[in-house]
Amino acid sequence: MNKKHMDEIENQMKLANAGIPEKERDLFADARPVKVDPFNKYYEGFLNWARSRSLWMLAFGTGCGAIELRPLMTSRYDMSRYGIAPRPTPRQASVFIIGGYSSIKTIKRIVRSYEQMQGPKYVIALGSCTINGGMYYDSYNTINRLDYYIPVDVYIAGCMPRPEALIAGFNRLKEKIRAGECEGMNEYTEKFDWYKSNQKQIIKDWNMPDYNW
Amino acid sequence: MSLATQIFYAVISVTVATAYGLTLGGITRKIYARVHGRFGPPVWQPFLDIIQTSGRRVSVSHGNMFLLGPVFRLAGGLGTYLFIPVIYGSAVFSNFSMAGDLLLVMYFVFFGQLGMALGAGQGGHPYSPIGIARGLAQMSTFELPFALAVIAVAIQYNSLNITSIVAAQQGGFMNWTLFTNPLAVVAAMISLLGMNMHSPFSIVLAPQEIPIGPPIEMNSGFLSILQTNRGLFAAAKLVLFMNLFFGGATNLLEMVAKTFFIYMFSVFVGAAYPRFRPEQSFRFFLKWPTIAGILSIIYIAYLGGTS
Amino acid sequence: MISSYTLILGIALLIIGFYAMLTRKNLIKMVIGFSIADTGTHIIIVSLGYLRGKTAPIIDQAVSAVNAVQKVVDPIPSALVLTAIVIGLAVTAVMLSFIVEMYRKNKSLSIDDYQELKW
Amino acid sequence: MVSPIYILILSLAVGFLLSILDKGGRRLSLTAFYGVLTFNVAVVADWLYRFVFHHVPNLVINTAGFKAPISINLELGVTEAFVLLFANLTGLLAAVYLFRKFKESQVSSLILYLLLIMGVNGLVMTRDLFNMFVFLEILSISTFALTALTRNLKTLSSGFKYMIAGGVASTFFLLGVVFVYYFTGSLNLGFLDAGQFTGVSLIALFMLSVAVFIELKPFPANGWVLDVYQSVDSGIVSVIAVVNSAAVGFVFYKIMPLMPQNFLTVFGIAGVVTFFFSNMMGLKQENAKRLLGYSSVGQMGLLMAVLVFTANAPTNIRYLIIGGLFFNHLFSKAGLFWLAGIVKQEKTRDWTVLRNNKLLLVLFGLFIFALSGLPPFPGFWAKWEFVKVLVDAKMFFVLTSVLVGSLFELIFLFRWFTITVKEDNSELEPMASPHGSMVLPASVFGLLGSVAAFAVMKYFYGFGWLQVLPIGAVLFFYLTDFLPAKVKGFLSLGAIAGYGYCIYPLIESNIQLFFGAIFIVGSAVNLISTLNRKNQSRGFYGFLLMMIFSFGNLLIATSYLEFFLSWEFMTIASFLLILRGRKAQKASLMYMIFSTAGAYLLMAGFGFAPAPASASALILAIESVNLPLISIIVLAIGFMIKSGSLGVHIWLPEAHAEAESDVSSFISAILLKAGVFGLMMVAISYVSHAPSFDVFYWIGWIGVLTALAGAFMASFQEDAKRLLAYSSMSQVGYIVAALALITHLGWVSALYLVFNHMMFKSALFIAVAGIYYRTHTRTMYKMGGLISKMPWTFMTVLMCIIAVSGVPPLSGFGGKWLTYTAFITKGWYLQAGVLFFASGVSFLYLYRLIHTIFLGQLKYEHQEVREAPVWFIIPQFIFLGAIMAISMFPSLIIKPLNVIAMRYFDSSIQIEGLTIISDLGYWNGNLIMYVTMGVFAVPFILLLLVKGKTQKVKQFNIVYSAERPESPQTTHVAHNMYAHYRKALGSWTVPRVEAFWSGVSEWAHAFGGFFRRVYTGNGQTYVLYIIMYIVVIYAVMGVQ
Repeated sequence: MNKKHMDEIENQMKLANAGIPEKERDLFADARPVKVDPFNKYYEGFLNWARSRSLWMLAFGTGCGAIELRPLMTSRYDMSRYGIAPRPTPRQASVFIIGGYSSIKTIKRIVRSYEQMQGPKYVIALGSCTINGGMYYDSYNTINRLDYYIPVDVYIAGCMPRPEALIAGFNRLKEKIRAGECEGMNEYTEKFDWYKSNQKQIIKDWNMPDYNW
Repeated sequence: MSLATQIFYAVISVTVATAYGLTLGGITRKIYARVHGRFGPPVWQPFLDIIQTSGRRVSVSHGNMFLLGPVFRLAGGLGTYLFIPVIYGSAVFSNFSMAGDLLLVMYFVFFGQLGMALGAGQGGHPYSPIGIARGLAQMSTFELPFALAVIAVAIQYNSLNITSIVAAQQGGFMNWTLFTNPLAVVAAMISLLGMNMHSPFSIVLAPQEIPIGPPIEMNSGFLSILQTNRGLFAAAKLVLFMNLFFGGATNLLEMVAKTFFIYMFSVFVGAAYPRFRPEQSFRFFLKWPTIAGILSIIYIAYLGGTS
Repeated sequence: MISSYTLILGIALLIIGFYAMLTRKNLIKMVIGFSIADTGTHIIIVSLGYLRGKTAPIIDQAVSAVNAVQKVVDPIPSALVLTAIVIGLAVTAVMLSFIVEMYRKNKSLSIDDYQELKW
Repeated sequence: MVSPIYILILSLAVGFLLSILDKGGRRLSLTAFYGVLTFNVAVVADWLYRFVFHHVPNLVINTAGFKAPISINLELGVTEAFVLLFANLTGLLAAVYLFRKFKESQVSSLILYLLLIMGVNGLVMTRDLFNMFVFLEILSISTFALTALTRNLKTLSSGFKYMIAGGVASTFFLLGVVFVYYFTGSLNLGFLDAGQFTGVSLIALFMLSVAVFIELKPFPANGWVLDVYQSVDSGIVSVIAVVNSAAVGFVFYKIMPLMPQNFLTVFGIAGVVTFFFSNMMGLKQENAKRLLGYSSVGQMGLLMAVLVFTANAPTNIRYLIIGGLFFNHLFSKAGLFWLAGIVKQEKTRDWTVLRNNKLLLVLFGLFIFALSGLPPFPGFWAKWEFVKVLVDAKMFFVLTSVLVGSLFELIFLFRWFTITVKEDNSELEPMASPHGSMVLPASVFGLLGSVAAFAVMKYFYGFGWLQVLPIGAVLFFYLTDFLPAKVKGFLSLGAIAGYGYCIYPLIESNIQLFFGAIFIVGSAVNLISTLNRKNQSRGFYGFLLMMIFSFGNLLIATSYLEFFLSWEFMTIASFLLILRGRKAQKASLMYMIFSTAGAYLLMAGFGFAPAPASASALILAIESVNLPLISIIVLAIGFMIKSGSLGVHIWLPEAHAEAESDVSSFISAILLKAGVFGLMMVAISYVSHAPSFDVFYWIGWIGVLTALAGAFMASFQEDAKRLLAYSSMSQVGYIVAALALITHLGWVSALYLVFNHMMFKSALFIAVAGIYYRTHTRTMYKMGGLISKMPWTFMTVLMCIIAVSGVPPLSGFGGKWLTYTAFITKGWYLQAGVLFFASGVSFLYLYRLIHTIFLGQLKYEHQEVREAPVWFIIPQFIFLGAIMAISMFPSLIIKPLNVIAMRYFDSSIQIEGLTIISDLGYWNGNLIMYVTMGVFAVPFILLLLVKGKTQKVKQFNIVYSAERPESPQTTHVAHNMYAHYRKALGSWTVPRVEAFWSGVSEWAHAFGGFFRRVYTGNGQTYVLYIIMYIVVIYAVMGVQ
């Protein structure tokens, strides 16, 4: 392969980042996310075991369901005994809990935060609103199905689901992780264009890079 | 002792210290949980966390300095630990303490902090420099009482050599600095609160204000290095305090026992107090512990002390 | 030795002159004051050289060169005073000419009107 | 072989003939006029030549065929000839200067001018009191009339005041003369002596002398003369200020032998008072000529004081002092007045137009420097010797007043100078090109002053070429300034190498060698960064070399004077270098003021010190000198001003920040070390001759507090260079404190810190210079993220801040280890605690420096920034290499330092292989380095294993609370980074020292403003002052 050809391939790998002004384009990375496969089956099994027992949750209350996270954190339900801990930054978190309905404004932030999490990363969608829009199913400003926009690992139905339901959801997530079924990170990369077009359909003021590294 | 043996011993020493430090971290979380009325995570949770963060498949880097920041940090922790003789009379745990004395240890502490500050700085996130600015400012203030205490100790034992300081404290607990020079220990223990950055001095990470501050951009493997260092560095500090003020240790068990109690001091204080504002914290260190430190020097140097 | 009356007169004139210089605002009056003081000085000088009962130090028929020393007053103060008078005259003249010029430029004779330069 | 009586005769005769000659055309009369003036100069010069080189006996001229006392006689000796030569020369040059005026004016002004010159000559030569009166009046009347050469209201009114005042004075003079005659029977100085005046006859003497003294314009009876200076034509003023004053001053000198001691003392003190107050009032003055007037009046006062107070000094010293001051005042003041006429700007701040004419600017600088008493001009030597005389005579009050007065004078002169050189002049009309006849006189005097300076150096003191070399460098580069900067830069490098080669054989000890390495080698490496200069960079390399050569000369100086001379050369050169900075006006002025204050202290301190016995270099010879306590204190303060100690540091940040980037590194890295070198010298004497009072204990405390305060201040700076400047202050505080320990380990650590600081601070300043070169800003928060654009510079800064902070394994740790060990061993525990604190605080500013410039967010405007030019990178890496070398092998430097310190103390450290062992602890730099490398490698490999697939992202790819950053500016945390720390420290961070000094400055100006209110401008008031002055003097003298 000559150099020109290499450059071409590299350019194809680049994202257009058309949404951001010319001046700022140099300030954002324009690399396309790539699929990263597990290193080794057994090693991955070990890691999945550890991951399932050390779930770092992004402290981002996207919707009203976030209210249910408080009892979960505190003494009544104490999620820490399951190895679940809140993290204040998406860089370090591994679980993203979408707390119910997502307005268009919020979904933009959800996408950004999700993309900034370092995989493997998991999404728990909380409440009916994330499944079918719930009571906001015909709202002009709310999405109906979350997994059009980001891959979801576990849905917890209810309006609102109680902390007990949440714990059950977490346990389901742990099982899935240990079974190696939580590849949302790679799913997102593989169907990146599909997710992007879905996101861009509803987010009109797209003033961010196409992939928020 | 050949270099290979020495390195081999150092590896053992470091592993033990890291494991111990991490366990202490787990115990801390447990105690905090119990204070909150919770059950709390298992004691080995820090190990799981480290495996989890090391096991991330991807990471982002903001540049070379960002990449080296955690390396500096862990190198600082390792170095600090390796320049301290851990167990008095033990070849395995004497580390590389022949390279320098107490002053070396005190200054090597900064190696990691400076490197980490630089790495975090390159992250480009505004919270990093805010946290670092707080951290450096607080460090400058708690170093003062600590330095005064160290000077008092150096006067007392007429040495800056950690091994000889420990040697001088052998032969009964009444020979410990804790009892021979209590003011210095007061000053040093209060500055230990600052070093350990538990409440009320947790202004650097301050999750509710500047979401964990400096390492906000740290992720995956970078974070796991930092977590490792947390364990090791905590152990190093505790060992240093044990050596200077609590008679050192002649075996591993004594080391564990003593350091555990030293650590629990800051944990209990941390569990009981809310956080200071930065300037309150700085002022606090410049006030009471500093006065204690000055008094200890006066006591030792000018009033005849214990000698 | 000093002929005290003339000396006192001289000193009085000197003081009057200085007083005039210090109190009169009018430039010309100040110059007059200066003149009076000058005159006082001259009288002091002359009085210092005056010896009672002796004549002027001019060697002519009345005083021969031989007995001049006994007959005449000390000639040096007289010589001095002649010079001093001339000089005083010159100074006064320059002063007055300045005053004329100053009056032409500023139409005022009061010293208070010439304070532009200070500090 | 013409009798000087012809001067009088010819002047008078031609004066009378002029009006006739003028009928034949102005050309004819002017020819005669200048002919006479030239003739006067020639005659007097001829006589002076005879007196000096052929030792002809004094010439006595009798008139009217009689001998004194019957007749009036004149006398011409060497002093008369000296005074007359310069009076006549000034007269001639002033006439040349007035050439165009004289061409057009009435012939009477020519006549008056000749009469004036005649009066001066007569006044100087005559030995008869009454004759003196006559000449004085001739002089006065012609002067009065000449004031009206340009006729306007100001000149007329000031002339009138002058006349009234002069009239009163001459009245007293006349009375004095007559009374003298009355009481003693004689008017001839040859037949009068002090013994004849007792009791009531003292009144006669009093009137005589006080009248002469009033003519010399003592404060406050001198308001009239200031008006004259301000308003009258510059040419005439130069004559009044210089020629008249010289003549009247000489009259005072002639009647001095008659006066009893109490008269002399009172006059001397009155002179000092005049000097002090005139200069203080000068502080407030903005009118250029009036300012010169204040300075003139002050200088005359000083001259009176010198005449009185040097009476007991050895003759040649006395001549040097009086002659030096006289000549210095004469040529510089005349020159400045002439320049004032050329510039035609009233306000000092409008003198910026002078910049259009380089020759005049150089002359202006020369006169200002001379007038301020800076070397090599005669005033410097006079002041040096005068201080010594005063110290020997224990006249401390006079000494203090003279030095403070001199400082005031320097302040207003240099304020004027810096304004002229720097202030914006775009709004002023450019100066018209002056006529050659106006420039010539000033040039002649400029040249003459320089020649005299050289003559004093060469023949009076017998200095060798090395001491003159700094001036030589300036001259050389002045002549070759047309060359491009690079050529001159390489020439300078060669010159430094040559200079080093020349002084190497003169170096006798290790300590000189060590400081030689700092001064010479350090300068040479620093000089590489100046090779980046574009175009010609006029006037830079000359002063740079002057500074570097002066550093070197400090090392090999063998006497106090040599040392002080080099010290002053260094100050001048560095001042001029700082002044080159774009906004350096205030900074350089402050630097000059503080430096000069320090220099005066040094002068006094050296005055107190007994001369070294041996002929070796001063730094060695001082070992056997037993410095008295006062000398130690004064010298130490003087040197600490140069090294920027707390309390007198305020010049330091300004100078560092505002100097050109590549100059700052010299100032910080090398100039401050000169102060340390001086302090070391004092300490060396102190080691073997410790006085009862432990001075260095307090110096130690000052050093320690300097370290802390510098660190605090540095943390709160937004300007990178100011930050580094305060950091320098802090670091030098460490050095001073360590030096003050007066122990072996203390000195080893001080010298280690000196070496270390030289390297890392040079590199840091050069790095910042490179950054400034690329980004055009020094304000740190305007930068950020430059690491990707300037990686090499980042590398230097990173290494240097590790070295500064003392973090192992780099060389800074060695400094910390040595210092703390030394402090604890000595028993300075609390000081060590403060140093620890300072060292902790230093992390704050170091992190701020590197973070706000290199890390964080890159700004839009810096997207295209490139790495600094290679000329900046090379010296940085040379220093970096040296830092790495001594970090790796500390014994490379510790061993020689150990030897140096062992000359004065027993060694307190052992060096076993690579380990350095003190009484308290040990340190193996080499092993630390290896362990550090090891512990660095392990996590690095670990990180490579665990980091997974890493994506390199860009500056906006940060988590931002689920938002995206708005702009780099708002995302970069840099401005007021330690606000919380400042808040916590509260009143500790209030810049009290600045407030103190600005308060001092305000008070001095306020006092000046207050006292000058005595000059109400009312002629009558002035007369009152004169009369009251006479009364007061009368009362003070206690004459019956």
